Amino acid sequence: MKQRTGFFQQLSSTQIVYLVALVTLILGALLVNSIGRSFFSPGNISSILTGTSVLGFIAIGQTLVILAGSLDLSVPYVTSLASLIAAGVMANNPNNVLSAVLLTLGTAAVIGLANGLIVARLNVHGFIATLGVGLIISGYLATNFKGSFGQTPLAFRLVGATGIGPVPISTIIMLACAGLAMLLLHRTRVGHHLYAVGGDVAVARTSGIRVDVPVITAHVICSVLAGMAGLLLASRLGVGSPTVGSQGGYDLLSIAAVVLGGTLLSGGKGTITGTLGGVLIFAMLDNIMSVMQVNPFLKDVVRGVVIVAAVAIYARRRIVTRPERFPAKGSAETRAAQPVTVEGP
Amino acid sequence: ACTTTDPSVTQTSGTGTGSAAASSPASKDWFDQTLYDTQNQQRSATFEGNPEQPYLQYIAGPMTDTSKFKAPGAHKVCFANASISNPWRQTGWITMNQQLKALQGTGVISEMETRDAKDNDNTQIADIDYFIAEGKCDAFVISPNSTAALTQAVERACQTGKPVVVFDRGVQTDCATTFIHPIGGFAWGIDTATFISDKLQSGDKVVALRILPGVDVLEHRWAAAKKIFEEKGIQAKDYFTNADPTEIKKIISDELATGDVKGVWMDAGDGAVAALEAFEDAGKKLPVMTGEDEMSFLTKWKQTGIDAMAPVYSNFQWRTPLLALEKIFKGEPIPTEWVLPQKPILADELDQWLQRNQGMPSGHYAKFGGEDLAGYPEVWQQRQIP
Amino acid sequence: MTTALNPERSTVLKQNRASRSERLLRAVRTPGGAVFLLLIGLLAAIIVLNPSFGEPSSFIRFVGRTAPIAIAAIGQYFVIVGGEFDLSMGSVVTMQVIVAGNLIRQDDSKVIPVLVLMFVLGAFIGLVNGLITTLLQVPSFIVTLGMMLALLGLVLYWTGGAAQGNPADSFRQIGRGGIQDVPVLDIIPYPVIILTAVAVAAFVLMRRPYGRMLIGIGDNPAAAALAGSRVWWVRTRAFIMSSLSATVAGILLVGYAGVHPSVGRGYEFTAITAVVLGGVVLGGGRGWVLSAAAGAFALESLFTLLNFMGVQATWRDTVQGAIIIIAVAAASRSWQRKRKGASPAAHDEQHQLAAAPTPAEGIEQGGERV
Amino acid sequence: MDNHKEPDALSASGALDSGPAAPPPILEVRGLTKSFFGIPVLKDAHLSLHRGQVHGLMGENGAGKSTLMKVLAGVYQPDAGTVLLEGQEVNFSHPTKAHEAGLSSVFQEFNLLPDRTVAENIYLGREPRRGLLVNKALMNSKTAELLESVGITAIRPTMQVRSLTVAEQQVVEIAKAVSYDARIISMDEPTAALAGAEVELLYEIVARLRERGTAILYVSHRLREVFDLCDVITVLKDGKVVSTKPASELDDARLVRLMVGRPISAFFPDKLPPENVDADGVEEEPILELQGAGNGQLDGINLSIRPGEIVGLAGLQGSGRTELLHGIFGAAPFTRGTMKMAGKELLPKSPRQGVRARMALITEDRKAEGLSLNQSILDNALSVIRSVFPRRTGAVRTEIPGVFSSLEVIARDLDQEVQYLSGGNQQKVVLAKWLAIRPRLVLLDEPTRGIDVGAKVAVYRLMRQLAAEGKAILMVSSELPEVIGMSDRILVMRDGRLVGELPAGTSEEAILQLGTGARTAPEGEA
Ligand SMILES: Nc1ncnc2c1ncn2[C@@H]1O[C@H](COP(=O)(O)OP(=O)(O)OP(=O)(O)O)[C@@H](O)[C@H]1O
Ligand SMILES: Nc1ncnc2c1ncn2[C@@H]1O[C@H](COP(=O)(O)OP(=O)(O)OP(=O)(O)O)[C@@H](O)[C@H]1O
Ligand SMILES: O[C@@H]1[C@@H](O)[C@H](O)OC[C@H]1O
Ligand SMILES: [Mg+2]
Ligand SMILES: [Mg+2]
Repeated sequence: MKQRTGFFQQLSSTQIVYLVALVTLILGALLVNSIGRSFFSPGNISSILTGTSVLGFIAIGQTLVILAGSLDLSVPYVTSLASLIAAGVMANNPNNVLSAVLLTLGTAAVIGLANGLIVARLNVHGFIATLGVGLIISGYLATNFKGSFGQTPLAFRLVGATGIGPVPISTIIMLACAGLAMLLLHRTRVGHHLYAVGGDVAVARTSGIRVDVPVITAHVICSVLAGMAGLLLASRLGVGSPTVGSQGGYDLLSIAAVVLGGTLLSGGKGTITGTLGGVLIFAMLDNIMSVMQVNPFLKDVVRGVVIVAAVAIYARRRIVTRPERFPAKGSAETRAAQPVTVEGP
Repeated sequence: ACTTTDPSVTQTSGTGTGSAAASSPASKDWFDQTLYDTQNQQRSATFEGNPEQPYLQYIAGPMTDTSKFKAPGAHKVCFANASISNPWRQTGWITMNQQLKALQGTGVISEMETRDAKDNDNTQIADIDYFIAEGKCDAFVISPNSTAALTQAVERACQTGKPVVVFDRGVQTDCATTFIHPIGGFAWGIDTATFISDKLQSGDKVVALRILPGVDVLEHRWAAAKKIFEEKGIQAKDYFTNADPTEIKKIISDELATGDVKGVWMDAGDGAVAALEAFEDAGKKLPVMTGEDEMSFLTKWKQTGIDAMAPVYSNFQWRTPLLALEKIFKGEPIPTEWVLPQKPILADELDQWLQRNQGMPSGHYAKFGGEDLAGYPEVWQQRQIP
Repeated sequence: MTTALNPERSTVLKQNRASRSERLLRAVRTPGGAVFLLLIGLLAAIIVLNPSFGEPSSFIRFVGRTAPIAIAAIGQYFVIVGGEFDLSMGSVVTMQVIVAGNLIRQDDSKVIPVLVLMFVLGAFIGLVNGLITTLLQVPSFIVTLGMMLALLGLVLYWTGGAAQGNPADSFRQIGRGGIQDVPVLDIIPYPVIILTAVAVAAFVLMRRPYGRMLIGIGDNPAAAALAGSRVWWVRTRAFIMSSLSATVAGILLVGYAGVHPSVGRGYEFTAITAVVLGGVVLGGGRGWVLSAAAGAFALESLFTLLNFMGVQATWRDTVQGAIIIIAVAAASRSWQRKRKGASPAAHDEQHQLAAAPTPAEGIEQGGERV
Repeated sequence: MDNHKEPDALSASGALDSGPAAPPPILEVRGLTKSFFGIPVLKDAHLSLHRGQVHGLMGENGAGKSTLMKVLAGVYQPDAGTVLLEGQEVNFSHPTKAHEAGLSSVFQEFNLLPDRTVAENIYLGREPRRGLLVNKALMNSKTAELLESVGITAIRPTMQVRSLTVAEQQVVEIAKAVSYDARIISMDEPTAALAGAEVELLYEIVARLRERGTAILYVSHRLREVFDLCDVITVLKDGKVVSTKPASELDDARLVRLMVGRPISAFFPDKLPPENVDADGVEEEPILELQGAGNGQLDGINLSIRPGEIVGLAGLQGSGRTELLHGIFGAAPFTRGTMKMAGKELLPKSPRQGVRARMALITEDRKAEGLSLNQSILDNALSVIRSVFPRRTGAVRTEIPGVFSSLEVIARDLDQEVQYLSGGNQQKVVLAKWLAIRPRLVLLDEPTRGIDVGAKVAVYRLMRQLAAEGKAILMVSSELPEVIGMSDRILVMRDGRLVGELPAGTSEEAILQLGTGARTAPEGEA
């Protein structure tokens, strides 16, 4: 196939994501300024960053799962459940915080384990496995919780309300998780194996990798990060809520952020950095539209269009193209070489 | 670096004006006897003010002194809205905007900045925090997405020292300048369940169609109705439908297949028509029914002549917050808890309400209370949403 | 095609197609066949719990009300078997429902023009989905996710969130009415007739070159492209059919239930679940169209069964989740078993396709033959 | 490999172990049996490998060579039998176990991750660590050393595998196997994707390993390679070992006969007399004519092919042969120059246009580009017709059984999915689907890659038949004997250009000289 070596061709997809983010930033600054607001004021920055935290946690986990060749649609329900367990166990008592956090993340991990086992051992496509597990949790939530539940104590609520300058603590924790995830991906064996399994299971297997391990690990971490998101929400809301996860639409939005960040939906290629870029784009977009008081229905239109358009920028590009030997259009200098006829050997 | 903690993130005071039951687990009932009794009495209470302007009426009670807010000139209002994701909210939102224009015209309000949280607690918390930090707001109007989760954000708004008006769903704090709402869900439940029970026999089956779980004003409706049905020996089976008529129709069809359904109770009238059509299609006798003052239901009620009533969760409450702010900026005292009238539409008034709302779309609410505003009726007919 | 063939062998080889009964047997042993058994089981359970459900007139009504989701599943099948996803289906249903409500209103004369407009709109959305997926090479998951958001947002924006009202009854008859006074059945709902027509058309289409190409593309798009398929166009047509089937589902649903912005919500996931329950493999290249429709019926029967069993409605999600995991896990087992089962025959000397000579003989004859 | 006109008579009963006498084997396989779902694939197989020995493993497609290798690699578990490593019984339950025991493999299937770096691929599954973390610096430097030690300089450890040529990728795979410092390395068709210089490189690597005392199990369908490299050759037939002999005791003909169990009369069948052609058919108009054709990968392509002609296209890996076929076919269209089909100007912009002009392209990778593996034989065979000439589907459908019987496809029935067929049979399905359009021009890209001798002969005969019917054939092949044995003329490519034409029956040296640029053509080049 022919390829053009344009500007975009030379950039990695992560670079393009940040380029798109930059464009969004500039556009946002202009638009927001035009109505007499500041895009870069501490309040606004804090608002944008707050917007990145919850989705950030989930999208990091989703990145791992997608890299491993799976998908996690159960995250919203895990997040809701986590918020309920956290607030329920804490019951407004600061002494319970540690046990609540552990129990919450432990439960999330168990759900992730279930997801991972269904995908890896029962050979169920991640889409269906996690849709199913999500539905199972959803039924449990709907049956047992009708409205918010529990109460998180002041000390714990501070996590969601404190910041260093305009940077919320929650964002810092999220970025720390991102750092850990990067460390995992790039500096541990299981991280390398995760890329391998997502890239080609057969290759991974014959290279001596136990292919279940990375898939299950990714699912467990993803659920735990969804649990983290639940904890953060419990801290911000002060209570647990059975619907807080689905309210955010975090399943599809996180997948969109991951793909926007340049990760291949089919797995094996992508970065956490890119995903953070994707999350940032969404957060800025939401912020700009809210400041501009865009009709809430139109917000979704913009989101939808941006998701597709941004991915389209690099989707068509072959990631690594073979260098062309000849200018495709043919220059005057390239004289047609005459094949020679040789007599015998 | 400097640590910035929101000074207002504090131990919550506990009981608020919203609902005491809101943060309790599901196993604990939404039922609250005190609130039930209060609202039951309020059903027959007398309302202060001009009945021609129900959106300004209230039940006499404690008043908030607003003299400290008294200030001349036009003010900027910041409105944190839960969402406009259902027809009831959309109708109210349209009315509110027309009211806004009126108050802008009279120089009370300079502008209203609105953030819509799209049914998301976390977003609405962020919206309120954004207003506090960046909004340069002279007053806050908050329509909370959920009761417990928004409590602290509302408290933070209160701590700015600016007037805070909460309406529709409540929060668990008294800090707001006023909390505006119609009588409430228990009253709705009492009106409707009593109506149905009176027409039916003990042992009859009623299907209860509920939109969604977890919203106080809706849960209270069912909590009251359930209690009454139980007392009267009516068999009520409840379902969540998301107001999806397809779902509603299937539920009714299956229920009809397992036995006669004598009554249909709804916690919100959206989708009522589908429920009736299920009876028609199955060739069954139409039930005794309660819907809501949504045009689609009123029209169908009229067409079929069923035995019905339309409870009302007064949509005109969307005007009141801005009118309350007008009073606040004038320093006039206003009710601390502003209980608006909530009068169901009964069979004898049906024609009158249909008449008054001729030409309105099916998702319009008869008691929207905006007939005196500019733009009436086109704006509502065309559902122009800003 | 005379090349390199021994004409006299053609006759011998006619029998080398497996017999019809054997093919049927093989089919039933795949997940796509098993879903029919599952469906029969569920229906039997419902009838045991509530015998009146088995009466022809109530049963046909059940078929009628399941028609929209079955039709949607058929549409989604085309996209999935071609290796893609269509998440915009639910929004298309909602859009069409609202378009019908707002444009037809009570005016009978508008029924036909608006119907035409709806089909054009449906086809157009499918075309956009398809072209962005195939030509811009954006993953369809993302394209249709974007479409899902954008479309619903646009429609709600345009209508102020709610439709003007139900469309004229003549239009609603399509989804609500039926042929009356039929012996035994009492009524044949129009949706049943439309579903039958769609199913037959889909079945035939999948046996036609287009259908075989679509499956081939789902299996190996590179090979199909090199075989001269216009992969982009074949897939785009699948997206168009998906949107059109969502349109038909929308038309039936306005009739059945009436206008509301929540009609169609979540339809894409239900349809995908139905298709997967029908043994169709996500990623493409495997599965039958009628199994997808059967998957929809199995899903609906399951819900009805739960209703009749008096299972609390809130548990419904849980049961659905568990069932689809179990069904798909079992299916993936069975595809594996099929792989096992197929091998012996492949190596069975008795079953050589060329009934006559073995390759050995051929080689000995060397260059002389051919 | 020469044409074997007069095969020697040979007893099929091979002697058992006849490896070098003295030292005990480093690896011994006894009574190995392996079935897949009830079908035995290996039956009581036995084998001995010695230090410093290159042991060839030969056999037809499906004989069980790869299966045997995978059992040794720990990918499959045997049903019965023992594997002794220096006298100790071992049981590799997982590939890692085999690696740990000093056994590494180059698998037949492509085994690299295109989106990972060379180093990451080579150390996949055993990344060097410092503490808990992967030591990337060490990994890269070890990779660099390794590549250097096997004589590769063009590849850097941090390059993405995707950016390498197919041949380079294959070399990386070989390097990966070498990197285990294994005592035993098994290689399954390591040269299938290699030509010329890379094959030489492989020879060197093998020689070096042999010196080190590494034992090598070597699988290939290329007879010459096997004779060049191997000390001992074991022949598998239907999962049974039929012979193990020193290579010196065998020649091509004997080996082939052991493999197929009978002599082969003519490996490259003779030309057939043209059908329905006038006596002076020589002056016929060319079917394909290219003038100055080129695109990003090709330049200045001039060529013409007449009906009934088989033209071979030789060249090194990556010289652009596939690109040329793709250019003609429209899969990677020419952006300049002219092309004529049967005198009519035509520059296909898509494969579809190529097919419409009645061209057939048999791709080099049948699984990736030729077949829909989950579909039936019938569906695959009809895929081109259905895509491009759907109205003729019915007519063609009735001819299918005949085509398959004459191509001697072995399968259960037409409903069988092609994934269950052996490589040779799969290739015949590919051929059948193209015959259905009655092509005028047949483009064959490595038509016999990875298929056994029997199937190869069938393909050759088919080519002759097609030529006799007046079709033009352009065949790319990396197997020079095949190019020489089948072609009427041979075109040689280098770096995206046609650099010479050689007559039928030319020598391999001549082709290589042109292909590598060792010998400049008389008139000189541009
Ligand atoms: N994983 C598997 N499942 C089922 N059958 C298999 C599997 N692997 C191999 N076979 C079958 O076992 C037989 C031997 O295959 P194998 O790959 O060992 O042959 P081979 O000698 O390497 O052939 P080739 O020269 O074509 O590579 C074949 O008939 C093949 O179809
Ligand atoms: N690094 C690579 N990554 C992916 N595809 C490649 C790469 N290098 C070459 N190819 C593809 O492999 C095929 C062979 O390339 P090319 O035409 O340059 O070589 P060739 O002379 O045909 O050699 P071969 O013997 O491999 O066919 C082409 O289809 C080309 O697009
Ligand atoms: O949906 C409405 C809800 O938002 C409001 O709070 O109460 C009345 C309901 O009809
Ligand atoms: Mg092999
Ligand atoms: Mg090639």
